[in-house]
Amino acid sequence: MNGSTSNVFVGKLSEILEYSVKDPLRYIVNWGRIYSLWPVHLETACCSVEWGATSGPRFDIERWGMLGAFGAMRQCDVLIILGTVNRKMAPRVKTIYDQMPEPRYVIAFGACAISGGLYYDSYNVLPGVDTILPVDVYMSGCPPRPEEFIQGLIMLQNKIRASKIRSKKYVRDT
Amino acid sequence: MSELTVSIGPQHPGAGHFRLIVKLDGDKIIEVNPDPGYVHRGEEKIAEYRNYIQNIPHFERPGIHDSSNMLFAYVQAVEGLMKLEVPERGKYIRVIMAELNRIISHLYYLAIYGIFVGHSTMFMWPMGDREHFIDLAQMISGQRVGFAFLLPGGVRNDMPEGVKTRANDACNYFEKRLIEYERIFMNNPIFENRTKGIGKLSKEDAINLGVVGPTLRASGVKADIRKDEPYAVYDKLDFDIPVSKDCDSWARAWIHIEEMRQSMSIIKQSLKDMPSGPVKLNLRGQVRAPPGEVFSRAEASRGTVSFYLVSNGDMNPYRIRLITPSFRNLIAIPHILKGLLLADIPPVFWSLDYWPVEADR
Amino acid sequence: MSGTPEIKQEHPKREKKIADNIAVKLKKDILDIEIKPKRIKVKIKHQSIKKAANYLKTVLNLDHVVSVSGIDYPNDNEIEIVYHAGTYEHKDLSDLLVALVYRIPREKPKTLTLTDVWPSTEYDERETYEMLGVIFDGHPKLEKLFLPEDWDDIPPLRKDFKNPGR
Amino acid sequence: MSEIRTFPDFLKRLIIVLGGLLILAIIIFGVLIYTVPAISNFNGILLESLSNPIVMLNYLDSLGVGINSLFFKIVVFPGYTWAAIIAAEIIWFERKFLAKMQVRVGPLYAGMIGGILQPIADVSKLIFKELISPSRSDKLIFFTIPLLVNAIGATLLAVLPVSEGWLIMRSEVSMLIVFAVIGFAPITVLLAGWASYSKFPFIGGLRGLHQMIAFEIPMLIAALSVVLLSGSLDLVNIVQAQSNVWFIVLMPIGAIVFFITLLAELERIPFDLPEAESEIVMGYLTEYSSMAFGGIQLGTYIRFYALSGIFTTLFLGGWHGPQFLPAGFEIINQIEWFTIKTLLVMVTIIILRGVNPRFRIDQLLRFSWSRLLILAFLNLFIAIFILQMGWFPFGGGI
Repeated sequence: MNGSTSNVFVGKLSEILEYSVKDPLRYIVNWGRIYSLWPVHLETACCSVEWGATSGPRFDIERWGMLGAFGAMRQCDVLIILGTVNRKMAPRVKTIYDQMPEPRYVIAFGACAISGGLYYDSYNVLPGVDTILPVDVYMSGCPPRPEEFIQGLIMLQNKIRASKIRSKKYVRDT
Repeated sequence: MSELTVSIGPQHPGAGHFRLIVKLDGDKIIEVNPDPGYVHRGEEKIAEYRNYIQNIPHFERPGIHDSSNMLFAYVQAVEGLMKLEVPERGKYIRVIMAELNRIISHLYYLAIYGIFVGHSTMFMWPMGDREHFIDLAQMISGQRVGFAFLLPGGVRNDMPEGVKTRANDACNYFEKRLIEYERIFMNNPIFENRTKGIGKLSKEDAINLGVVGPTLRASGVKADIRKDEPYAVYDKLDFDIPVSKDCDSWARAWIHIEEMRQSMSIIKQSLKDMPSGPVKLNLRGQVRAPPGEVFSRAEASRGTVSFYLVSNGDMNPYRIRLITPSFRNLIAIPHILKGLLLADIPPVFWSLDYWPVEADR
Repeated sequence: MSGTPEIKQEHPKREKKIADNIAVKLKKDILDIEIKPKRIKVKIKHQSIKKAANYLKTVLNLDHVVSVSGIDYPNDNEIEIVYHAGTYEHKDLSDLLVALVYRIPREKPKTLTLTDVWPSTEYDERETYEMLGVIFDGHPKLEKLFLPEDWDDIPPLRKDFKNPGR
Repeated sequence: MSEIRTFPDFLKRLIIVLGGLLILAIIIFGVLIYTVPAISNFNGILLESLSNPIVMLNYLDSLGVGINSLFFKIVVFPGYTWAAIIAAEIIWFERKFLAKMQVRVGPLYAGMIGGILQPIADVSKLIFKELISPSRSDKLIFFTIPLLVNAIGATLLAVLPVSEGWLIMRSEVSMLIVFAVIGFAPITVLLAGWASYSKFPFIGGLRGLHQMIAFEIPMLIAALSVVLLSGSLDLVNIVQAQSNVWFIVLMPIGAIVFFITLLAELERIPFDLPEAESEIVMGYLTEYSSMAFGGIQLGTYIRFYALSGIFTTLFLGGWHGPQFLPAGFEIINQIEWFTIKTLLVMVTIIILRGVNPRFRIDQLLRFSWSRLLILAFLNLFIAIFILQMGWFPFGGGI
C-alpha cells in the first residue's frame, strides 16, 4: 500500500468517525449544556429585581433547567451581568469570570450592561460590560422584562447548539 | 489569635452587590466593616446635567421596585419650589401607586428573606403573589418596574377602566394569603429560632443612629412621615402604623407583613373616595424651578426618603442631595451584627431591608 | 405638601418661637435665620458649629440627623455644609427639621466632625469627605465610602469636576 | 455531511450508525465462527437462547457475570447502577416536587416527559466542563474526596437487605459495618474543606464535622434499641424480627430520633449547614468544579438512598408487605416493597426541604446533645422494658 492510498484510507476513516461518533456526541454534549445552564449569583445593580421575578413562579426559568442562582462560580456556566457595572465592581466581575470553568457564557442584561444606559455620562460607570468581558447575548430594556430574558435564553441555547464541543481555550490572567 | 477575616460579597449568595468585611473569632463576629459602593453611579452629579423632567427616571432607579415612593419626594420638592398644587384626583392616584409599590417592595423583601434563611418556598410564594400587584401597576402605568409615573404637577395619565374591581380582587385574595404566610413562614419554629431575639436594636440606639422605616418602627418608635408630616391625601385616609417593641429580626419581618395589610386598606379607601377630574396640571413649556431651596420627605417602603433641592433658577438643578432609607440604615449594620454568629449575618442583615443600589445611588 | 412655603401655613408661630429661642441662645454665633413652615434654617459661623449642634441636641431634643449635604459654590470660593436635624422622641416636633448651615473656604476645606454629637452623621460625613473633599477633624473613620479604591481625580461633586463626555 | 441540529436529525444519525455497527458485527461474527472454534460453542448457545433465555443466563452465570453472580449484584441490580439511577431520578423528582410545592412547573423541556432527563443533562454538562484544581489546594486529597464519598455510599449498598435471598453480602455484624462507614463521612467533609485551601470550604468542613459527630451518638443509641429487640446485629435478622410488628410501632420515639439524625447525616434542609448557601456560599463544595462536584453530589444522593434504606430496614419492616405477585416471585415482591418504602422515606425528607428554613450551628448542637440524646436514651429504656416484660419474642442481647 503506497502513501497516497493510505492517506485516502485514513481520511475516509476520520470522516466515518466524525460522522458516526463526533457529530452525535457533539449533539449530546450540546444538549446537556443547553438544558443545564447554571448562573452565577452576581447582582451588579437594580436589574436583579427582574431577575428575581424571572426565577419566580410566573416565569419559572427552571423549566429550561436553569437554576435560580448558584452560589459558587466553580460550577457555573452563565454569568449574567444584571445591570450597571461601575468602576469598583469591574475588577471583581473580571475575577469572577476568570474563576469560572470553560465553557462559559456571558449575558448582558439591561441597557446599563450593554452601553451604560441612563448612566452613559457618569464618572463611575463602565460604558458597557463588553469592554471587559466577551458577551454572548445582549438583552435590552431598563430593566428587561422577564419574557425578554426567556427569549435571550433561547437565543443563547441556539448559539450553544451550533458550537463545538471544545471551545477555544481562554487564556487566563494571573 | 485565631482571628479569621472573611469578606461576604460582592459575589456571595448572602450579600449581593455589597461587601461586608467580617472579622471572626471562631464563629463569633468581632467586627464588621461595611464596604458599599459597588453600585455607586453618581446620581447626584448626573442630576446636575439633566433638567427636572429628565431627572425623573434617574431618581427612581435607586429603589427601582419602589419607584413611585422615591419619586414622591422628588416631585414634591419640585412642586414646592414651583408652588404648584396638584389636582385632587392626581393625589389619589399617586397614593394608590405609592402603596402598590410598597406592597411590591415588601413582598420582594419577604422573598429574599426566605432565601437568606434557606427557605426556598418562602422565596417563591411572595415572588408569585408579587406579580398580581405588578400587573395592577402595569395596568395603570404600562411598566413592570420603574414606572416614571409621577410628574411635577400630577401623574402621567389617568387610570384605565377596571382597575377598581381588579385591585379589590387582588387585595381580597392577598389578605387571605397573608394569613397563610404568617402561619407557614412566620410561625415556623425554626424560623422563629433563627430570628426571634437575634439582631436586637434597642430603642435608644435606633434613635441615636437615626435609622428609618420599618427598622425604626420595629424598635418601638412610632415614626412615619405619612402621619408625622402628611403629604398628598394621607391625612384623609384611615390607617395604622404598626409598631413592635421586640426590636429583633422577627419583628422587622412582622412589621412588613402588617404594613402590607395597611397598604391594601389604603388602596381600597382611595379607590372608594377618589373624585373625578383632571390628574395633572397643564404645564406648558419647560418645568423650571425658581431660585431657592427645599427639603422634601416622603415615606418609602424602606423608610424616609428625602430630597434636598437647591436651585439657582437654571434649567437644571444646582444641587440635589438624595438621602435614601438604606443609606440611613447602613450605620446600623456594623452595630447590629457585632457579637452575633457568622450564620446570623444573612437573616439579620436582610431584616434591615438594606438595598445596596439605593444606598449607593 | 412637605416643605412647601406659603401654600399651607400650619404652625407659623411654632417655628417662630423656636427660631427666637435659638437666636437668643446663640446670639453671637448666628449669621442669619430663615423660617418656613416646618423648616428652620440657621446660618452660623464655622467656629461655633459644635456649640450649636450641642444646643440643638440637648435643649431642642433633635436626636438625629436626616442629612448632611455639601454644596460647592466656586463663585464665592466656598463650600456650604448643611446638617438637617430632626427628632423622633419629641412627638410635637416630628415634622420639624432644623438646618444648620455653615460655609468653609474652598481651598482649605477643614472642619470639625459632629459624630460625637450625632452618631448618625458618620456615613454622611464620610460621603461628604469623598464627594467634596471636606476633611472632618476627629471623625472615627474618614475613608473612601462609595468611590473605587484607586480614585485619584478631584472629588466628583465639586463643580469644576466634569463628567466624561460633558 | 450535514450537522445535527434537531432531535429527529440525531435519531436518524443514531439509527444509521447503529445499523452500520450491527452489519459490521454480523460480518465479523460470521467470519469468526468459521475460524475460531471456541466461538462456535457460544454461537450454539446464542441460537438456543433465542427460544429459551434461561440458557443464556446460565451460560453467563458460568462465566461469572450472570444475574446470580456477585459481579452483577455489585455492579447492576441492588448495587451501584441501580442506586445511581435512583439517585439521578430522585434529583429530578426533588426538583419537580419542590417546584410543585412552590406553584411552579420545574424542569420541563429537557426530556420528553416533564423534564425527566434533567439530571442526565446536568451530568453530561458537568462531564464536559473544565476541571479546575485550585492552585494552592492539596491536589491528591482534593480529588480523592469525590471517590471516597462515592465509596461510602456504595459500601452501604453492600449490606442493604433489599430482599431475603437477594442481597450482595450478608454479615453477622452488618449493623456495625453501616455505622463504621457512616462514621467515616464527617472525615470526608472535613478533608474536602481542608484540601480546598479556602475560607468558606474550611468553615463548611468544620461545621460538617461538628454536626455529624453530634448526631451520630443519638443515632447509634436509637439503633441500639433496635438491636436489643431483635437480638442481632445482622440487618437480615432485624428485618425478620419485624415480620409481625414493625419497630416504628413499638418504638416511635426511636424512629423519630433516627429520622432526625438521618437528616443531619445527609446534610438535608433543615440541617444543610455544611453547604448553607446563603451563609458560606457552597460550604465544602465551593471549590469543586466539573465532575468532581458531580461525583460528590452523586455520592451524596447514593448515601441518601442507602440511609433511607437503612431506616426502612430498622423501623419500617424492610421487605415485609402483602404478597401481590403469584407464588414463585417472592423475591421480586420483597424488592418491590423495600423500594416503595425507601422511596416513601426519601419523599418525606424532600417534603421537609420545602417547608423549613435552616438551623443555626449552635442551636443544632444544643438540640442534638440536650434533646435528641435524652430521647434516644428514653427510647432505649422503653426497648429494655419491652424486652423484660417479654412482649417481644426475639431479642435477648443483654
